[in-house]
Amino acid sequence: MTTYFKDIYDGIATALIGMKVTLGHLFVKNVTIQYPDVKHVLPERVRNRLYVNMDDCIGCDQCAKACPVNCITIETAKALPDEELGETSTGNRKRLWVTQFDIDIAKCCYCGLCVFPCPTYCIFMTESFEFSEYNRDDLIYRFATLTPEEAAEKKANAERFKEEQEAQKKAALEAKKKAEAAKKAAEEEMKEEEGKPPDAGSTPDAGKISDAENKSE
Amino acid sequence: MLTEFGKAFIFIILGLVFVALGLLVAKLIRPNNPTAEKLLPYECGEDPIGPQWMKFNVRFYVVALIFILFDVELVLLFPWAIVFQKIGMFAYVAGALFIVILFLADFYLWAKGDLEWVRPEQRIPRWENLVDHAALRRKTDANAPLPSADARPATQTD
Amino acid sequence: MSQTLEALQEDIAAGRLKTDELVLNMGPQHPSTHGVLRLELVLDGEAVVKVIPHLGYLHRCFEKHAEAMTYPQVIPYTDRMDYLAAMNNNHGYALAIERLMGIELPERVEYIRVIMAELQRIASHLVAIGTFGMDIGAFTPFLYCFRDREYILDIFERTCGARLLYNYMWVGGLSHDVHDGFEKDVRDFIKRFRPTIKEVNDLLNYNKIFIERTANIGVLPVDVAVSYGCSGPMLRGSGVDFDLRRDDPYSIYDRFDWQVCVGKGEAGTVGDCWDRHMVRVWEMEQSCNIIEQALETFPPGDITEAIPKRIRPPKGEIYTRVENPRGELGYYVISDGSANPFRVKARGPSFVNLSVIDEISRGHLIADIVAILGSIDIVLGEIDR
Amino acid sequence: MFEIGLTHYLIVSAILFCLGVLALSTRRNAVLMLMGIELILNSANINLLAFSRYQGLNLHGHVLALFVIILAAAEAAVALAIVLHIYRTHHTIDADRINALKE
Amino acid sequence: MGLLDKQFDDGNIVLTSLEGVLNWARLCSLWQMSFGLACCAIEMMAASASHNDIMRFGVLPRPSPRQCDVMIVAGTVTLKMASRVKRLYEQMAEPRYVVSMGSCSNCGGPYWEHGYHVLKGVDRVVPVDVYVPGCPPRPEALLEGWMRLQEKVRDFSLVKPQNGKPQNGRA
Amino acid sequence: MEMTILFYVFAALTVVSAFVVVFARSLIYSAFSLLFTFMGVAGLYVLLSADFIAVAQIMVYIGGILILLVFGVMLTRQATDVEISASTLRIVPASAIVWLTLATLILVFYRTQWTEVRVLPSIEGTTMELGELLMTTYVLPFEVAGILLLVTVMGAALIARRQEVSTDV
Amino acid sequence: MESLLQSLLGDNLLTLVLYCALPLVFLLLYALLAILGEVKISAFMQDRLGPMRTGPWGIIQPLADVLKLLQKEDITPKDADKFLFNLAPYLSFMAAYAAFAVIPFSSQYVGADLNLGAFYLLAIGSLNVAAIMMAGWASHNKYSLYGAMRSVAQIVSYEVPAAMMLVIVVLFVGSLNFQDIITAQSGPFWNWMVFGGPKADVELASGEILGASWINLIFLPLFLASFVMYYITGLAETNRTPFDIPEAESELVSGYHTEYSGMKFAMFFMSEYANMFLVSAVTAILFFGGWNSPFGVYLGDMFDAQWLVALEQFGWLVFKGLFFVFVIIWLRWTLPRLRVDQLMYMCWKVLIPFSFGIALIVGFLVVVLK
Amino acid sequence: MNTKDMFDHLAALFPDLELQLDEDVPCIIVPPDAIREVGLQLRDDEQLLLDSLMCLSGVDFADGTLGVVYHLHSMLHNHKLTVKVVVPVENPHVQTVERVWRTADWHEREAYDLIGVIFDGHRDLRRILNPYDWEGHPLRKDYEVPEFYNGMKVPY
Ligand code: SF4
Ligand code: SF4
Ligand code: SF4
Repeated sequence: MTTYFKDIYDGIATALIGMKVTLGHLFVKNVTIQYPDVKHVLPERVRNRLYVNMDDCIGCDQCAKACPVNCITIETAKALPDEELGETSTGNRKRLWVTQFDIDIAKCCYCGLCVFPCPTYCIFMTESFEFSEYNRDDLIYRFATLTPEEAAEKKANAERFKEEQEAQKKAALEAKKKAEAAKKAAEEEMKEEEGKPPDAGSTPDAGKISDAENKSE
Repeated sequence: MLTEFGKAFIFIILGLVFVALGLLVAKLIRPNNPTAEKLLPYECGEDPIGPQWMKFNVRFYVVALIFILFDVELVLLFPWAIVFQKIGMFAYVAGALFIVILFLADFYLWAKGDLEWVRPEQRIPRWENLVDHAALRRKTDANAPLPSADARPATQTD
Repeated sequence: MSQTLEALQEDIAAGRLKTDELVLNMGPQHPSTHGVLRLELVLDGEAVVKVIPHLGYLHRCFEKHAEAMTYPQVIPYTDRMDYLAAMNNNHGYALAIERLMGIELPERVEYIRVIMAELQRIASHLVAIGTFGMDIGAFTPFLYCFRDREYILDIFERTCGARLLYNYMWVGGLSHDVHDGFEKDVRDFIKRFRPTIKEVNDLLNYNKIFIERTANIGVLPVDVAVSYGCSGPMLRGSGVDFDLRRDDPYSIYDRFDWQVCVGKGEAGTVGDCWDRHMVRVWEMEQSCNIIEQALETFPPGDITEAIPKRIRPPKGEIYTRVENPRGELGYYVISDGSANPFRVKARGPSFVNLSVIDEISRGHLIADIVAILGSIDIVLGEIDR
Repeated sequence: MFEIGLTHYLIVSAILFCLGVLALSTRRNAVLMLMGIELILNSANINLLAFSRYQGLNLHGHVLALFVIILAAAEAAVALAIVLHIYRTHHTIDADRINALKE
Repeated sequence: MGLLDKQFDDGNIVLTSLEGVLNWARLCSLWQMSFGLACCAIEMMAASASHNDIMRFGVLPRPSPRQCDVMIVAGTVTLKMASRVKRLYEQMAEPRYVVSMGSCSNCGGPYWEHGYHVLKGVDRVVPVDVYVPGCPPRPEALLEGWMRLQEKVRDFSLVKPQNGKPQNGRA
Repeated sequence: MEMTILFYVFAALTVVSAFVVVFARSLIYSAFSLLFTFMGVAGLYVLLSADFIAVAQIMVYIGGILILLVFGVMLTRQATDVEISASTLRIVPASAIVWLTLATLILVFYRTQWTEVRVLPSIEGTTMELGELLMTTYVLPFEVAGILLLVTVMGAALIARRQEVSTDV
Repeated sequence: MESLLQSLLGDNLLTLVLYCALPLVFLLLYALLAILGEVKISAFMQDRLGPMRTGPWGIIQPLADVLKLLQKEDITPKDADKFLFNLAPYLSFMAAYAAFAVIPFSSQYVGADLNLGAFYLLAIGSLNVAAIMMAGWASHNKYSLYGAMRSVAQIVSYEVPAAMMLVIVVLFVGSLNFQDIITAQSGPFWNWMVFGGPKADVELASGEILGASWINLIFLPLFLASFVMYYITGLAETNRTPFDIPEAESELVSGYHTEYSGMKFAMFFMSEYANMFLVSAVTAILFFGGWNSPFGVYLGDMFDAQWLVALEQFGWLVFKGLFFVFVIIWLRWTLPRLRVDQLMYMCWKVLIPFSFGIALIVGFLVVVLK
Repeated sequence: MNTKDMFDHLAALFPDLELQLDEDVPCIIVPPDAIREVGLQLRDDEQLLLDSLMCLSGVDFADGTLGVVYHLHSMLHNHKLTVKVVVPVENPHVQTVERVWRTADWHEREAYDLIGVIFDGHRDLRRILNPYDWEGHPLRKDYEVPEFYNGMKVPY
């Protein structure tokens, strides 16, 4: 019997306590940040959309290798010896034309793993997170600065150069058997630096080239 | 003119008319595009399993059953409530008797458990093994002696 | 214990099941299954005869991914297992690989890890408490909890840039050192947070209706809990004084003075929903204590010095476990000496805790199933992986 | 026909009564038979009230009707309890089938 | 056949203003289906929590798809779940919209390569109106996506489109 | 005039829905059309200036008996008896007799010279007087009704309970 | 009011229809306000803002909602019983609106001045029960049916204590007519039922107040308790928290209207909100003096303008009603919900015995003291 | 007790069984058709009392064998043990321990689902994570992702 009345009392009393709490909050300042008008101040380390500063990129493919989701596609073409690509701001010499540098931001998991290995600090995460799209393909960001024609040309150049070198090599091989071993080693080194051999089958989507520029305001 | 009930009747009609109007306007605007899948009953996205008909919980029925009798008694109480001041003690006693009877009915149902919701015996699951629960609870007390082997519950294997 | 259709039919044959029982689906889209769990409820009237959980609606093939990735690349995927406790998931995985490789961590890293893990525990418990309240029908506490959780996320965001999935604890170190003003932020948070606990207590935990709804519901006795391998608040709610942070110590938890909270059956029986819920509430306070102590002795140092250049653990295998907000999170890692793990199996606490639902919910009403499920506090990402 | 009189009510009640009887005699579902009974009781009530209005039965008719309603409720409660009982034991509420089951 | 079923060859003032009002009502009162799948769902919850409060946009979560306008696919859609997502979408009353939130539902996200059990993009089963990128998208990103959706609704026209683009809000 | 129209409205409502009750294919339709019968009858009561009874009718019949009947239909519903088995054999003789009765009744009503004594209830409504009657002349039935209901509650609960015990366990 | 309309339009049916349509106008406006109130109040209680972007501070949000619902497709599921499925919203709203007939909005306006107003209100409520049953059954969906059955059992059970509370007030006042009940409480607020009922007219200066009021002091706790209980039953009858298990999202998705979409859903929504006001208004009428001004005086009386008095009275009633609606909303965002068996426990084992007890005591006191 | 002691203890108890001790890991390797018996002993033996199965994992060793690894822990004694069962991939039958430790129920279903170890005597050996009509065991090293599932394209 006492529990019966105690239960009733408890029910009413605790309900009143709860009501007091909620009523109090009626007069507490709300915490809402009114998004489009007021924006949350993002901390500097915030990890949102990736951006690649193509001026600094040496096309080393480190970022793509580090990415767990494989959403970075890099294609490079070796520059001809007479082409001067300049230096990055960190002082690295550029030796490769980056013919394609696509980040499928739709796949990206914003883990930031690609940012750390970059030798020139040219791939980094920005503050911008407002880039919803009506079309999924618009979420593929193409950072390569070359136009498709240029890219094709560079690729062809590299191809040709390679062939020439191969031819030279052959000639040299026949001519000089002595230095064979040493030379081959050097050649091998070259190849390694070249990274992935360019894939002639895929050409970058026309008209999308400058999108990346437009989008990163 | 109509009586007051007539007005109440108009209220009823108006209620109907309002709904009809609302639905009519909606009908003029809304799209209508039924597809087979859309017309399936909603069941959290799953295929509905088994009949949509469920076994009816008898308790609801019993509640309705009891309610109907209380309902009738209430019907009788209303005329009593408005006249008893006029008549006085006698009416009070008559009505009070009636309420007491109601009380008894409720109390009877209560005592007999008819108002309990059918809650099948809550089975506290048991899975005996050699773990000594008391010891587990006392584990913080490192010096507590472990209970002897025979104090442990019987082993259940299968 | 789940049952097949044949088993059901068997039951019918044996007369245990009356033919006019009804099967009701809860989920996969259901407000109270906390994600995409599907429970098939066999009902007799409103009472539950059997609960048949169907998992896998969020099976994202974590283990397959782990085999295809290098060791550091797995970490973002561990984040996504128990997405409410990403820090703790990172922690467990990093710990496993570190132990496999025999890496000694700098002091500062350990401290930061503990603080982060405890903050994450609070954040995770806040979600658990809030959603549990929502299951019982109280919406407001949920928002209060989320409001305070947001402050924790702010701290995380300032430190590592992400709000939910951090990829913060790396093998041998951390991705970033804490931000400037971290200590102040955390202290502020704790100061701000303690009153919220009281508020939620007033509004929800000691509310008569709430107690009525959760006390004596879904009682999980100790033996069942142990046999089912339950862990975390689930096990402690049943009165077992067992916490990996103390009983299988890792990191530097043994340096702090804190208490393991256990259910005492204050409102009903030991091991009921209310106990499990309250263990979480109390644990939040304990976490605050740990954090405060850690901040007192927070050492300076370099956080990246122990990060190996190449992560190739020697051939071998290891099983490590850490105390997640939900319980014991175990990683079983086999290494074949290459850059990719040979096999990573994650033993998620929710996966194991959920398996007991059928045992503890028989004979309850539908509404109680909601309460029981809420008190187990599952995260589907970790159950289905 | 414009002036509504006693006869009109009586006719309505007669129709209701006959429909009730029809339900009772042709349909064999116990619940439906119960509905038939309710119809009959209603028709009786119409009569009672009509008489009290047009035949000077006055409020006594009302009181009677009130008691009829009470009885109807009590009858429905008990009858449906019995129906429930029958259903649980025989798994049907078809009067014919119940008879058949009894034999 | 209601008004919204029809397509007019050319619009007039009445039609366009009516359409404007109707679109306004729709975009201001997009009710959301409370339906979370994975990690993104937590950020979706955060978006409706006090700090971001998606309700400011007139969003009301409804549990039943019959009363919802927008389905936010927040999280990884697995093959097992895909048919359910499709059904839930089908069971929503038109006009209805889909917001795909997060990498996973955009295209499989981190699971696109090795995820044998992950659907690579929810757009393979339901038509998506807005893709919100992120893993998970910040609550604000969802709000931004929401505003994009509102723009899309605002542009809905009863007049037959000239460029042959499909109308939004219809299957 | 209004009275006349309303009478026909209510009478039609009553009779038509009562027809549906008896002849509907589905039991649930019978049950729900009973709702309209009761409403029609309540309307007729109002026309007969029996306001209290009319409201009581709605309260008891619709709020109570109807709900109970619907519950009864649901409870006893089986996959097979959505369509009610009406023994067709009996329909013919039964309905013949019933229609005959009806014809006779109507004939009798028409033939009888009713001496109409119109006693219009007071403007105040009938409740007061009804209450007074209940408290004076009918006080015994009033109490008996109470007892009756008590007994019914007990009986109904008993029956309902007993079968639960017998089949549930 | 009626005479005013008659003088304007003449004594015909149109007048009457207009007269009866007035509460409908009010109801519509109120519904918009209440929907907005619900979201706004809940938002502020949760440190949020609620709708902000539809009009200034989101004040025309409900309008957008209604317009949107007008455009929503109306789905009738394949297996549903089409006729009953479509009929149910009619019945539901009809029941809600019919109940408004007896709500006196002022001393000069009451839709239908029925002598058994309170009783009529109870009776018409049962139509709503039938509608819910119908909706649940016709949807052919498990959640709907469960929701409907729970709802029906709940409303039906709580009707008993609700009716007993009415009986208690009627015992005291001796009339079922709402206008009478309100008039009985006229005068300043201490004459309201919740403060122990009308006091004898005592001059303030004479110092006899105490002497005359000790009776009321006895009644005060009784009526206070009945007020609380009536309000609780009101919550239950409108399926509001903590009694919202029929629509409990976390269990039954959305109860009996799970399958309803578009305008039909809106109708259920409307009738729910209408019922909310109804319960609040009746609470105000029974225990808080209805349209009586708490000060016992009206501005209109000073200027001798009846219309102003009527308006003021209307304002007071609406104010009181809205206040109780606010409390309903407040409770909703504070309390968790009960379970179905606890709900029945509360009704049959707490409210009903208590209400019987109070009725007995009040009756006794009335007979002895009056 | 360390693994070595436990092994000695068990070897003494089960002289007929070919228990092996793997010193590297360290763990005890148990024949697949004895695991249940051994498991019961492990659970109930006074000195072992390994009442809690922390984890049960299926492994494809990629050398023609599949394995099941049991990680055990004693709540009372606070010691751990790893037990392994190795079976050939063509005939991956292992005794179930579902009734020794209840938690093994779901773990075994998972191992069956992902690796394809068949647990004899399990009362409800269905797939648990993948759909019931899924084909193949995804965590096998030689698993190939299907092209289509239920009409939905699986690869990107
Ligand atoms: S952030 Fe992570 S997922 Fe995204 S591109 Fe970089 S490494 Fe890949
Ligand atoms: S790591 Fe840096 S430099 Fe190398 S390819 Fe990537 S962005 Fe370019
Ligand atoms: S997109 Fe990222 S956060 Fe969202 S569900 Fe997928 S993995 Fe989780």
